[in-house]
Amino acid sequence: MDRNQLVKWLESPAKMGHKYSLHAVYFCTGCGIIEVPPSITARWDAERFGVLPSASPRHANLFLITGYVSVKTLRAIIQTYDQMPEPKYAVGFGSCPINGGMYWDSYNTIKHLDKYIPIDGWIAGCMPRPEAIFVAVTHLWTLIDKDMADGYKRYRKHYAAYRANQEKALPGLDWPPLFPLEGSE
Amino acid sequence: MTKMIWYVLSPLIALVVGILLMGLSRKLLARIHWRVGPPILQPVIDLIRFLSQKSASHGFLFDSGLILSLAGSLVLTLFLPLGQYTPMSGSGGLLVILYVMLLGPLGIAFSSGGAANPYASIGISRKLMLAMGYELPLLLIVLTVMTGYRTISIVEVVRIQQAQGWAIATFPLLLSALAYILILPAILGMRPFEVVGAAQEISSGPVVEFGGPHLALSTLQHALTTYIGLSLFVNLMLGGGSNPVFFLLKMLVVFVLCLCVHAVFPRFRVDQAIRYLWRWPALVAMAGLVLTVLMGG
Amino acid sequence: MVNPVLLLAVPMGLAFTVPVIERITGRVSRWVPVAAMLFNLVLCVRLIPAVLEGPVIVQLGGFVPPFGINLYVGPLGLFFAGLIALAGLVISVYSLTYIRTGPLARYHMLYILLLVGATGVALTGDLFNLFVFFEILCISSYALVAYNGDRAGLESSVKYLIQGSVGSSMLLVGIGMLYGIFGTLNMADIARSVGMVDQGVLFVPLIFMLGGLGVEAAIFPMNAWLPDAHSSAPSSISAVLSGIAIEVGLYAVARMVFTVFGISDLFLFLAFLGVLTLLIGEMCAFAQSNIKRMLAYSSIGQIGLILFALAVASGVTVTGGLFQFVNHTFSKGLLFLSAGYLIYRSGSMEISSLQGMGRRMPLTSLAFTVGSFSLVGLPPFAGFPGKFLIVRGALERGGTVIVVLTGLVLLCTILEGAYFFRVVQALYFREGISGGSGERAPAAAAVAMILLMMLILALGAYPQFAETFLRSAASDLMGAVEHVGSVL
Amino acid sequence: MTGVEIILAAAFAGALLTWFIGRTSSTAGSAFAVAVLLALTALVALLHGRVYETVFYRGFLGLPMSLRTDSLSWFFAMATTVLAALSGIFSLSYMKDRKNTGFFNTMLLLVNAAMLGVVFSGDLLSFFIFWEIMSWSTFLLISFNRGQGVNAGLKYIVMSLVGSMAMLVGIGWLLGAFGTLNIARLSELIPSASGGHQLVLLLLFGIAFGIKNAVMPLHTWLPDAYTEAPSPFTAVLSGMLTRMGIFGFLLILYVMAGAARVLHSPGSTVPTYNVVLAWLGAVTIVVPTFIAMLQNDAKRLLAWHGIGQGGYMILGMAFGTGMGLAGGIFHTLNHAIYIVLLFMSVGAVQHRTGGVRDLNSLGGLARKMPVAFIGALMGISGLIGVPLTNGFVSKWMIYRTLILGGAPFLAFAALIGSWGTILSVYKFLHNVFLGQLPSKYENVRSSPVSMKIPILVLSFAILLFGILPGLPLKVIDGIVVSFGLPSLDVSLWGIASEAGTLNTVNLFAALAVGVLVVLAFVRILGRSERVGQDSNYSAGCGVPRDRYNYTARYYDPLFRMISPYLKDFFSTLYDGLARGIGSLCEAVRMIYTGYVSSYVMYILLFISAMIFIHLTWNPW
Repeated sequence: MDRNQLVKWLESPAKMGHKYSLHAVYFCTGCGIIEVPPSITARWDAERFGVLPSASPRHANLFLITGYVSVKTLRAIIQTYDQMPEPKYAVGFGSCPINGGMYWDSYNTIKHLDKYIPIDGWIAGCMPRPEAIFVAVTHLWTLIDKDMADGYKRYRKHYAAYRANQEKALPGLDWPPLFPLEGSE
Repeated sequence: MTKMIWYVLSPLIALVVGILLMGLSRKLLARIHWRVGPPILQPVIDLIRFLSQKSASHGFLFDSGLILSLAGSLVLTLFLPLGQYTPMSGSGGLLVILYVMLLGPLGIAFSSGGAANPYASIGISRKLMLAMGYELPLLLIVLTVMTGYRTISIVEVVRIQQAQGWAIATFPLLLSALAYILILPAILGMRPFEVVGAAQEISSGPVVEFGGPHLALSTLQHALTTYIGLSLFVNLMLGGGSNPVFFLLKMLVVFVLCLCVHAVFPRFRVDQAIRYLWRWPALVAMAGLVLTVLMGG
Repeated sequence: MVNPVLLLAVPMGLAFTVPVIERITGRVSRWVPVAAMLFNLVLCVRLIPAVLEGPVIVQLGGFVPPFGINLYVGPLGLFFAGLIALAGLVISVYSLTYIRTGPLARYHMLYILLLVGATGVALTGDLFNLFVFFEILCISSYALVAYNGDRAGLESSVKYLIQGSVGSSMLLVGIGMLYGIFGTLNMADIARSVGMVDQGVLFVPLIFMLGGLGVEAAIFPMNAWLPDAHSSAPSSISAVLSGIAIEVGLYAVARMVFTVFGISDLFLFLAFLGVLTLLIGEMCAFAQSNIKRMLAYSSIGQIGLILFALAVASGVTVTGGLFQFVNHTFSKGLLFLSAGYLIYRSGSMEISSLQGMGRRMPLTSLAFTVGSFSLVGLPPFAGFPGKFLIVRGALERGGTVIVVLTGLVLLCTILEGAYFFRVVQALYFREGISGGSGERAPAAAAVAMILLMMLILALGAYPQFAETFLRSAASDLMGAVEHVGSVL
Repeated sequence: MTGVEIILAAAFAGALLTWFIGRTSSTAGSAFAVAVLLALTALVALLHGRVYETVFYRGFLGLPMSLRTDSLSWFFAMATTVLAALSGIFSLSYMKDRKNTGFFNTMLLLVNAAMLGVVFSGDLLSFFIFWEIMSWSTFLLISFNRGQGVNAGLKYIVMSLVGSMAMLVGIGWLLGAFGTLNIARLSELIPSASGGHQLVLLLLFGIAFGIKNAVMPLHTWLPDAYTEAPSPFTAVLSGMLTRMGIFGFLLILYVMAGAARVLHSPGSTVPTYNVVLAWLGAVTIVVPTFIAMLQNDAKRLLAWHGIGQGGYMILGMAFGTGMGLAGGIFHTLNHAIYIVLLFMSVGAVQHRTGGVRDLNSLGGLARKMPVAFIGALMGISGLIGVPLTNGFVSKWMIYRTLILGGAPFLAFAALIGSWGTILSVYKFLHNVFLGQLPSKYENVRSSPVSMKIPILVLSFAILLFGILPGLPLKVIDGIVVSFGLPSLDVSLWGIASEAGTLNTVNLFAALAVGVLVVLAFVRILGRSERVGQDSNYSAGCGVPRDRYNYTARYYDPLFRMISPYLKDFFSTLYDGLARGIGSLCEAVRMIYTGYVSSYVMYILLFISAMIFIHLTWNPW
């Protein structure tokens, strides 16, 4: 562990903690999840980066949406994201979450995931290989260093807008708003 | 004066050792799995992250249960001889230890009951059933030790062992030691007895609703539980230690042995676990007790 | 000093005036039994001091015993006379309103005659005289059992008649044999010379008399008439029958065995017989769903208990037995009286139909509860001292057989408890038709029941009073020699 | 008129008056009842430290009936009256909108008076009389709730009649043997009696007290009775009334048979008796505790624990060393406190949820009824024996006695019993108060004040006696000394003795400090937002209302393993016995055929048979 690392640790331990212990919720709806098991097992061993699969969103601070998002799974995505403790980072994995990918003209897939929850980074490709996950993680580190991984702040700030989008996509949204709506625009 | 110091020192040592053991276990596990694995200090990093996060609280019971359990485990470390130092030697001995050992699980149970999450409830019910499973032989073992050495004070037990040789080396107690080794993974919550925090079925059971500081507390509590389980074994069976260093070394050895089992075994269902625990370890422990009674007279 | 003969003469005279009074005015006639029994009661109380000094012997017609008939008014006899008078008084008060229909004059006449017969049996010192009074008692009770005039009453009355007359003839045969042996019928005379005769010869008349009296005393197996008779008679009569009639029968048996024959070899057998009667009575009562039959069977059980107590024949147990006489008279009387009105209101004798009566007839239900608690022998009711004395005496007397029998007796108590508490629960704790109030028992019945409850509680709380008198009664019963000495 | 007589007179008169006042207005009656109970508590408290005996009635068959008071009687009387008073306060609102409140209050007072009579009676006759009054008034109260309560009451009264009859035989026999029933005299006479006599005596009385205290083969009345009785009375019943059995055992063993002296002397049968008793106690601990785990009715679950905890008292009491005895007696008090508390909490829940006791249909009530929850929490902590609650101290004493007394197997039974307790009581707490709150209990109101007061008082008592066990142990030490055993050196915070001391205060201090440390730590670092029960991890799907709770078959795997071995064998046995007797009676009834011919035949047969016997064997 070199010196400036040590300095960083001393000046902002919390940030370093968020960097180096990314416990991830993998959202296993799409084909993308195929890439996750190799990445967390002996071949690529994500744990050396401190990335660990976690069972409950309450433990996690990294949300990896692997694969396309249908209207039905959107609600689950939103709820899971809401339940993660802040600060939290959401990463879309593969081209489907970005723009629908090969389902671009399907009536039942969400084309712009970031209209509903804030996304801190995208991993392009269909499929991206496990190394891409690590690239994303290292990028996320730099973003966290520069305080640019601020999706959760944006979510708080513009919650009213996000909530509106969510309600538009999912008529009859049956859970109370996470934050007071009037405070945010 | 030194006694006063140890009132503070032994809980701290317990915490540090527990956390280091956790880190070690992750590293060692990774090596056994032919991986690089995280740095040894990974649990510390995790803890820092948890503590710096916001968490969702399910109400008073949810918080207080955790606090109670951690406090109970901290207090318990005061009763366990660390080398030759035992801050609270004169307060009820092994029986109190057996009972204070309850506070940890009970506290967790209360707080995850307050979480109102069925996964947590299932985890707790498994935890209690498993405890029922290993307490039966454990109680037999502890009773054997107390009967064999004619005392209920663990300090006495350690002293006698220092004088007359370890319990594991003397005959009737050997059986109890054997039984203890058989149930030790269950006490430490390691595989093949990892039913409680089964991440895959019940999304890590009792701690499912803990996030941020709550998760940190429960992690610390888990670390302490590991420390306590090992230290009880070392004190009862391996003659404690003439000084803390030896004591911790013995602990380390035992822990590594358990890790090897942990690394290669799959998991029992809870009823299989109870069946196992109530069969062989219990029988061996019972035999130990009977022999002790017969020979000790 | 008043003459004890009046105990018999006055009521009997009154009994025969009842029809006359009925002719003149119908409304007074029902007060006659009350008056008669009141008179008897006062007389008994007046007699107590004299009797406690020594038994009063009355020679009828001035003939000296053994040639003449004599009344023997010892503590025991007086005790029975008083008991009969008291119970008779209470029950007659009850029947003032309870008996409304039917030939009232005959009812009251027969009622008095029944009691007179009982009193006579208790007081007489002459065997044939005893037989006569027995007949008075029996015949009047045959008639009274059928008083309701319904089918069941007639049938059971006939059954009672048949068995009773068989019993009486047996008794007569026994008396005849005795006369053949001794040439006298005076109890004291026989008792004096009983020692000179071979026991073997005496046995057969004894058995005949035992069988004869056993019918009236409802000793197993001669008691088959009792359940029918008691359950189909009007409740007041049932109360008299099981409160007085069978007890008098048992008294006669005791007289025979203790005083006249003085055969102590038979006691163990009698104890067996008593426990057998107790067992069978309680078991049958346990199996009953008809409340009056249940009470009747429990009377059999009580008779068995008392027979056991007398047959153990230690001072304490006999005292306990006599105490149990009192308790049984009062408790069973109370039970029958209250059951009478419970049945009258619910219109059925089934226990199940009495559910929820505790709410509709509080006083009557309370009376039933007190009676049953007392009969089971729970403190602080009258049943407890008697049972306690019996158990204590039996255990003091010792002997494996007696101890075992005592154990059986207590087992029977448990059975008794089981079925009585069942009824109490039915009264209070089972949901039934909760009719409004205003259908409570009439004043006369209430007075009678309250009086009996008072007596039961008083006896239970302060048994000393009764016990002192009963101890002398017991010694009177057991002391054949004194009897002989005092008469002749 | 001495203090004891005044107390008893007041108790019985109070019961009577309550009846009459209750006739006029039920509320006034209840208020009066509570007043009487409180007054009795004060009177009994005044009796502290007095030791004397007084004859109060000579009118019973020439046997003087006397009352006596000493540390033992005072201890039990105090516990009885206090708990009865609290139950009375509790019943104020519990019984308010019910029928026959007057009857209930009267019987409650009567039971209380009878219990006082039992503990104060100075001779066995009055002991028996009060005992019987206690039994039948209890019977009336158990049946009070109608329905199943009727059968429960019948079961209770029949079993307790069995016990009473056994006791009656014992008493009559004592009277025959020694000519007196005065306890003080008997305590001089009985030890001189032969071993066989002592054994018979102890057995006879043991049956009575064993039934009352629900020792294992004689326990079957208890679950139904506790379950069906109205909750305020269940509190009394479970708290002190059942423990009159323990009092009786103490009386017969230590006061009369002088077990403390003869226990370790050869030639006496008392030791063997005690060993058997201790093993019965061990069985009584283990089996009911595990049966309790399988119950789904809150009161029934607690009732089975009532049996199991009785085993601890028997165990400590029968083992007979000073500390074991003290532990047993102390456990009697502690058990009374927490079981009463638990039944009160259940009663409060029933009161608010409309009589629901089913553990599978409740849940999450901690938010709605915090006080009841605190009561239940403290109660189960005491029941388990969590350190710093009163149950811990007494259990510790018992364990220590057993282990150092060289009875590790008994100790094992006791310990495993405690661990079984944890499982079942956690299930109780979780299924009633934790987990998701069903929507039908959304608007359950908090328990009324008259329920809160006793619950809070008892919760406080649990902590107090857990942290400063010296307070009651001083009195208990007096009792133990009065039995002729050496005094334990009791300090305010526990017991200092060789080979293992107990010091609850520094334990408490340590735990408090620990809690404070952690609390500070959390307050500094932890910032948490309060979320409702709907915001729960449910794999992304919304939480389904009323269906997101894990209560039914809480320990299913264990259940499936052990339930085949945990049939209540004795209860089935007794029921079979009862049925057998019933059918036997039906058969016997057939003797009375209804045909007069056969009746006459009986008469003739009797006479002829007698004569035949006479002529053939001539036995007479």
